[in-house]
Amino acid sequence: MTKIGTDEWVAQVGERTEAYRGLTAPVRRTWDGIPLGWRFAAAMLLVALLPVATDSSYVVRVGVNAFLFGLLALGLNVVVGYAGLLDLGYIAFYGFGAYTYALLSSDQIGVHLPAELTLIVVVALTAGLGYVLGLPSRRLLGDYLAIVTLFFGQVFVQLAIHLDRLSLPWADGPVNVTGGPNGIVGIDPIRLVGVTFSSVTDYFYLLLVAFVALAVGLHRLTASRTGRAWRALREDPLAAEQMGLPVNRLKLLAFAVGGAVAGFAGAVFAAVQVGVFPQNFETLLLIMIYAAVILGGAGSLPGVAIGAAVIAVFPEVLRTPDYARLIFYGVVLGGLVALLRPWSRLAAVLAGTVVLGFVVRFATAAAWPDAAAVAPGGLVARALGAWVATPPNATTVGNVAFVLLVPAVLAVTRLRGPARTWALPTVLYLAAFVWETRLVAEPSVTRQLVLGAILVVMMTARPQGLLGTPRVEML
Amino acid sequence: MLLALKDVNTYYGQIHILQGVSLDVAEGELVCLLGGNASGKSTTLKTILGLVAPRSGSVVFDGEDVTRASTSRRIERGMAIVPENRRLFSPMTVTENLEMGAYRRSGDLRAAFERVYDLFPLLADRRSQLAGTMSGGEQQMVAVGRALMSEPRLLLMDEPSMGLAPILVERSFEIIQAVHEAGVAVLVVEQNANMALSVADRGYVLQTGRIALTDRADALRENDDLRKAYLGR
Amino acid sequence: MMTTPRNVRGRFFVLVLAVLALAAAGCGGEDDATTGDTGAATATTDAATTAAETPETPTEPTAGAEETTTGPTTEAEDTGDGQAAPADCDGLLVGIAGPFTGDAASIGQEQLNWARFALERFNADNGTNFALVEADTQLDPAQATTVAQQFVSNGDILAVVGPAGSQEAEAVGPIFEPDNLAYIGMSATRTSLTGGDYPTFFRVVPNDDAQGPTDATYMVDELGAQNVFIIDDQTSYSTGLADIVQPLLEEAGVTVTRDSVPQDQTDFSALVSRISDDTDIVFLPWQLAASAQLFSQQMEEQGKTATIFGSDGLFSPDDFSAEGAYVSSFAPDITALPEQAELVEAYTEQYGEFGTFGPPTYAATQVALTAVLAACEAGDVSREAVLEQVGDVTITDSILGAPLTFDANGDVEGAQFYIFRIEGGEYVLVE
Amino acid sequence: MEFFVQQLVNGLTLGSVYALIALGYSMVYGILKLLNFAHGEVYMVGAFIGYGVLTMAGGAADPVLPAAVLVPLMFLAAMIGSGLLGVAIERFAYRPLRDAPRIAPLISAVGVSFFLQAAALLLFTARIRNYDTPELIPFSVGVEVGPLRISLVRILVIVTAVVLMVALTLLVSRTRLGKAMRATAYDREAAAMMGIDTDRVIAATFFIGSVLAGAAGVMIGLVFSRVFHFMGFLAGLKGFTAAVVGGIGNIPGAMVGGLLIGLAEAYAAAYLSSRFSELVVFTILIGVMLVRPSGLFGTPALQKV
Repeated sequence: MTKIGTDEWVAQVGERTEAYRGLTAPVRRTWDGIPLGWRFAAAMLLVALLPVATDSSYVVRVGVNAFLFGLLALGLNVVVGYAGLLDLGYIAFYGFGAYTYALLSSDQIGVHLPAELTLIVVVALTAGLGYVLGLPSRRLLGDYLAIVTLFFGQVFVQLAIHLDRLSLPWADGPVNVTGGPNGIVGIDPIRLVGVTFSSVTDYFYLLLVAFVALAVGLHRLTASRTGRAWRALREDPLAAEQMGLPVNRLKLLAFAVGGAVAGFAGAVFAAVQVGVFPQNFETLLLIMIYAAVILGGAGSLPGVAIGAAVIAVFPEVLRTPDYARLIFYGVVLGGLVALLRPWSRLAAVLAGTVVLGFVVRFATAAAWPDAAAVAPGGLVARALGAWVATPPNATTVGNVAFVLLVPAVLAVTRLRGPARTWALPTVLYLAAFVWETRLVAEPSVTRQLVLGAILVVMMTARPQGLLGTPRVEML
Repeated sequence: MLLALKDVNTYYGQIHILQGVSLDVAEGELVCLLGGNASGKSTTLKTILGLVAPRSGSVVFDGEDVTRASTSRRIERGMAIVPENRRLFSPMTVTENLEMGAYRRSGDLRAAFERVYDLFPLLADRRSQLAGTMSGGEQQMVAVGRALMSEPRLLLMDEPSMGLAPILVERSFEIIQAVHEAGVAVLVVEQNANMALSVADRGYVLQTGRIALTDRADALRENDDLRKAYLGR
Repeated sequence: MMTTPRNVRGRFFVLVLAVLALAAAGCGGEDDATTGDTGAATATTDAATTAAETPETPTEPTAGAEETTTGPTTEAEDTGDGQAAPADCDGLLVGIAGPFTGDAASIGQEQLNWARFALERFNADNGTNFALVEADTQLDPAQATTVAQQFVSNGDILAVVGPAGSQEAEAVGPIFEPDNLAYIGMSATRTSLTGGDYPTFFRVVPNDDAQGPTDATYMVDELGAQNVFIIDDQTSYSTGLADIVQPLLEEAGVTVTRDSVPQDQTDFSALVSRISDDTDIVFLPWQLAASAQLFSQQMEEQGKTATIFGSDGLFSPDDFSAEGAYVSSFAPDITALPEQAELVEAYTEQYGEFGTFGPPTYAATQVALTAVLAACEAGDVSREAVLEQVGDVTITDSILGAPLTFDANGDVEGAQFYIFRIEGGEYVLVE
Repeated sequence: MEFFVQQLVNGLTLGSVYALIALGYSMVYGILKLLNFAHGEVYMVGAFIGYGVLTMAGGAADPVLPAAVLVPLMFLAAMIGSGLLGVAIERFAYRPLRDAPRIAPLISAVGVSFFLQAAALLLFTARIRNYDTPELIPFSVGVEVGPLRISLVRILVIVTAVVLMVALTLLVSRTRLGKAMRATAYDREAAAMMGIDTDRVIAATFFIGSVLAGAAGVMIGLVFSRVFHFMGFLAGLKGFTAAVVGGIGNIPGAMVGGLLIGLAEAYAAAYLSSRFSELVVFTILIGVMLVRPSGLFGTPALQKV
C-alpha cells in the first residue's frame, strides 16, 4: 500500500506506459536505439544515390518534386507543427518566391540578376511578406486566422492572373507584370559561384543540400530556446503569454521562417520549370503540402520528410495502371492478412473469393460469349483475366458495380463476426470486378479515387500521422 | 447493490489510469469518493457513466451489466450527473437547460419541472434567463435541477464544492442531503474530504488509480493517514 | 494483442496458398486460350493469348509507364484489313497529356476519348499494335513538366499528343527539345508557340493570329458591328484571342468594351445586365460551350438582343445552341460531312456526344501515329526520325476537312477559318 | 434604379444558394469545430441527383410529369440523397477522428472530396450537364414590374431558400433535436452526460446541413444550368466564405453572409467589372475579419489549433 496523500503519479508514468509488444518489438527497440542523426544521414545518403542508380530523368524529377514538397513541408511545419498557427495562405509564399525569381531572372521586365543575389532577395522578401501576413495573427485566433490566410492565398492567385494589364500613372498603356494566365517563361537557370544548374539531376542535388541544411537547422532550432518557446505557444498560448514569452514576436518569427523557406523553394521551382504560371499555386497544392505534414505527423521532422516523400511519389506511382493495380491488390490482401483473425477465417475468405470468382466468371462467359477482355498487363492481369467476369457492356455494369461497391465496403467495416466473414468474398470479388472492368480503363480518374480513399483510410487509421505521437487529453 | 464496479481498468491511450478499481453504492446510500489531483476520480465517474470504456472489469447498474452500454442507456436506467464546474449550456435558457436534463424522457415533463421548481423556487422566476448570465450559486441550482429532471435513482456529483464560496459550499451539501433524503442514492466525488465525509454514509479513497482505503465515513474521519493528507489535522 | 508465432505461420501459409491460387488461375486462362484458339474463341481468351504471346512490359520499370490498349486493338493483328506492320514497330508508344481530371476535365476527357478512338482505328487500319500512354496534367504546368519527364524517360514513347493548354506547351518545351521528342498540340493556340522557340512543337489547330483577324473582319464587314463587348474567360487561350481581336476592331472604328470573367463562374446575370442596348455583338472567346449556353439564356432572360459571336472553343452543337449566334471554327462541321459520317457515328456509339475538342485530338493522334509508323517502316525507330516524319506527314482526308500538313513552323498549312450561324439548333456555314 | 433592383434580384438568387451551402458549413463547424471541405461535393451530388430525376422523367423538353410535380420531386430526391451521403461521410470519415488533432479530419475531408469528385467523373463522365430549365419553366414566365423582369425560376429559388431557412431556424430554436444540437455544439461532453446521444445529434446535423446543400445543388441546376463533377469546389469555397463572413458556427450569420457574398458579387460585376468580382469578395472578407475577427455574428475563436 502506498502512502496516502503523496502524489507519485509522475514517477509512475514510465511504469504505466505500455512497452512495445509483439514480433516487431525487438526491431523497433533497436531502431529507437540508433541516434536520429545517424538515421537521417543514412537515409539521405541512400537518396543521394538515386540519380546514380537510375538513368530515368523522370525518377529524378519525382525526386526533385519530393524535395520541393519536403522543403515546403518543413517550412509549414514550423508554422503549424511548432507554433501551432494554422496558416492556409502558405502557398502564396511559394508563389511569391517563384514569381519574384521569375521577374528578376527573365525577359519579362528585362532584368537578369545573378542567382546569388536573386535568391537572397527572394528569401528576404518572402520572410518580410511572412512577417506582414503574420501581423493579423496577433489579433486573429485559431480558425479565424486560418480563414484569413486561406483567402490571402486566393488573392495571390487572383493577382497573378490579373496583373498583366496594370495601369500605372507614369506608364503609357497597361503594364504587364505577371504575364496573366500565360505566366512568365524563359526563366534563367540558377547559377551559383560559376556553376550553372541545368539538368534535373543538378537541381536534385541542389535541393538535397538545401533540404539537409534546413532539416539540420530546424532540428537544432527545435532544441533551442526559441523552439521550446514555440512549443509552449502551441500547447497553450494563454499560459505562454502569462509566463512572459514574447508571443507576438514568436508568431511573427514562425511566419517569417516559414515564408522564407517557401520562397526559396518557389525560386528553385521556377528555375526547374523554366516558367511560372498562376495554375502552379492553386489550393490543391496547399492541400497536398498539408497532407504531407499531417500524414507524417505534425511537429516531427522525420515524419514530415516521410510525408513529403509519400505525397510526391505515391500519386506518380499511381499514374501507371499496372502499378496502381499492384497497389490495389496488395493493399487489399495486406489489409486482410493484417485484420482477419484467426487465420482459418482468412483462409476461408480467400478461398471463398477465388471460388466465387470462378463461378461468376464461367457463368457470365457462358451467358455472354463475346464479351470484351480484361486489359493485358503481365502475370497478375492474366490471372485476373481468367478469373474476373467480363460482361458485354462493361462500362455500364462497371458503374453499377461501383455504386454498389462503395456502400458494400463501408457496410463490411461495420459488420462484426461471422456476418463479415460471409460478406467478404462477395465484396472482394465485387471490388476486383470494378477494378478490372472500370477503373483499369480510366487510370487518371482511378488515380484520384485511390488518392482520396487512401487519405481517408490513413487518417482514420492513424490520426496522429505516421510518426506523430498521439496526444492524449488528460482528464 | 444499485451500482457496482468490479476490478475496472481504464486507459487513456497507453496510460493506465484506473488500476483495478472496485466500488459499490447501495440503493439510497450517500457515498463519497475522495482523492487528490489526478488520482482518477473523474475517470471513475466517466467510466460509471460510460463516457470512457474500461479495458477490463465490469460496471453493473441496477442488476444490469452496463459495461458496454451507451451513456444514454445508463441515463435511461436512472443515472444522472452534476458535472464538475456545472457545465451548463450557457447560451440556452434555464428552461432549456432543464429540458436537456430530461432528454431521455419522453412524454409530459410538467411534473418534473414542478418538482425542480419546488426545490429551487428561484429557478421558476428565472426560467427564461440565459444560464450563462447567472451567478455561481444559481448555476449550481440549475445544474442540480437539470440532473434531477430525469428523476434519477443514482445521482453522481463531481466536485460540487469546486469554485464556490464557503457559504455556497455548505448550501451545496445541504442540497445533496436533501436529494439523498428524498431516496436518491448519491455518489459524491470530492477533494473537500471534511465536508464530504460529514454528510456521507461511506467513503472510498482513491490514490493514483487504485482504491487505497474504504470504510464508513465516521471511521474514515478518524483515519490518521487520511487526516494528515486531506483534513489538515 | 499478442501475435503468437503459430498464428503468423498460419497466416503466411494462407498467403502462399492465395498466390498459388492466383497463379493457377493464370495458367487456367492460358490453357483455355490455346485450346479455344482454333475455333470460335471468346474475345476474353483471345486477348489473353495475345497478351501471353506479346513480350510483356516493353518499358523499363523505372520509366514508370505502361501502355493501355483496348480489346479490339490486339484482335486487329489477324483480322485487320491493313497489311501487317514491320516487326520492329511492335509495342511502340505515343504519349497523350491533357486535363483528364480537375476543373478542365470536360475538355480533357473528350480529348482522351478521341485519342483512344483514333488509336483503335489506326491500329485496325494499319495492322499495328501501337499504344497510348495517358498522363493527366490537370492543366497545371507543374504536372505537365513532370509528365513530360515521364515521357522523355520512356524510350518507347516516340511522339506526344498534347498537352492541352498553351502554358503547358510552353512549360514542357524545354524538356522535349533536347530529346527531339515531337509533341503535337490539339488545343494550344497561343501564337508564340510556333516560330522557333519550341522547335519540336506542332499543332493541328490554327493559332490565334489566324482566327482573330477572321473573326474581327467578319464582325465588321458582314455584321456591321459598331459596338462590341469582349469578355475573356481568364485563360491563356481566351485572353490571347481577345488581345488580338480587340485592337483590330478598334482600328476599324468599332467601340470595344472589354471585360473578363473566371472560367468557372457560376452566374453571369450581373455581367449580362451590363450589356448596353446599343451593343450589337458580344464576343466570347471561351472554351466551355455550356457556359456560353448559360450566358445566352441569361441574355434571353434579361431581354438582351445583342448577337453572340463565339470562337472555335464554342463550336459544339450539342452544348451551345443559342439561336442566331455566330461561331468560328477551323474545320467544317464534321457532323455534316458525308465522308465523316461513319467516323462520327462510330465515335458517338462508343463514347457519346462530343464538342469542339475531340476532332483535333483525333487528327493530332493520327499525325503522331502516322509519323511513328512511317519512321519504323523506314527502319529508323528513333525520336529524331519521328520528329522529321511529323514535319512531313500528310493526312489527305483529315477529319478537320482539308488535307493536313505542317508548315516549317509547325503550324497547319493553309489554315482557314469558317464561320457558322446557329439556326434552329443547326450550325449553318455562312463563310 | 431598375438596374440596381435587377442586381438585387441577381444577387439574392446567387446569395440564397451560397447561404444554403454556408449553413451546412456553419452547422458542422458549430458542432464539431470541423471545416468540412467535402461539403461542396455533397452539393455537387445533389445537383446530379436532381439531374438524374429530370432525365428519368424524360428531360426538360419533354417531361412525363408536369413541372409543378417534377421540380418538387427533384428537390426531394436531391435533399434526401445528399442528406444520406452527408451522414455516411460523417460516419466513416469523421467519426473515427472525433478525438484526433484538429487538422486530421481536414485531410480526411479532402480525401472524401477527391473521392467524390473522381467518382462523379467516373460515373457521369466529364461532360457538363445542362438542366435546360428554360424548356421546363420558360424565362418569360415571371413577374414584370415596369422594365424589371424577374423570372419564375428565380422567384422559386429565392422562396425555396427562404422557406428552408425559416424551417431550419424553427427546428433549431423550438424542437428537442434542435435544442440538443445547440447543447452539443456548446459542450459535447456535458450534452453526453445528460444522456443526449451526441453521435446521433451530430449525424442529424450532418443530415440537415447536407439536405440544404442538396437543395442548393438543384437550385443551381435550375437557375444556372451547368452540372459537372468539379462544381462543388468553387461553390464550396464561396459557401465557406459566406459562413466565415457571418461568423462561422452561427446560423443566422451564415444566412446573412451568404446573401452578402451573393450581393457583393452581383454588384461588383455590375458596377465595377466581373474581372475583379472574386477579388472584391475576398477583400470584403479579409476586411470584415480584420475589423471583426470573429465575423459579423460570431463568437470569439477557440484558442487552440
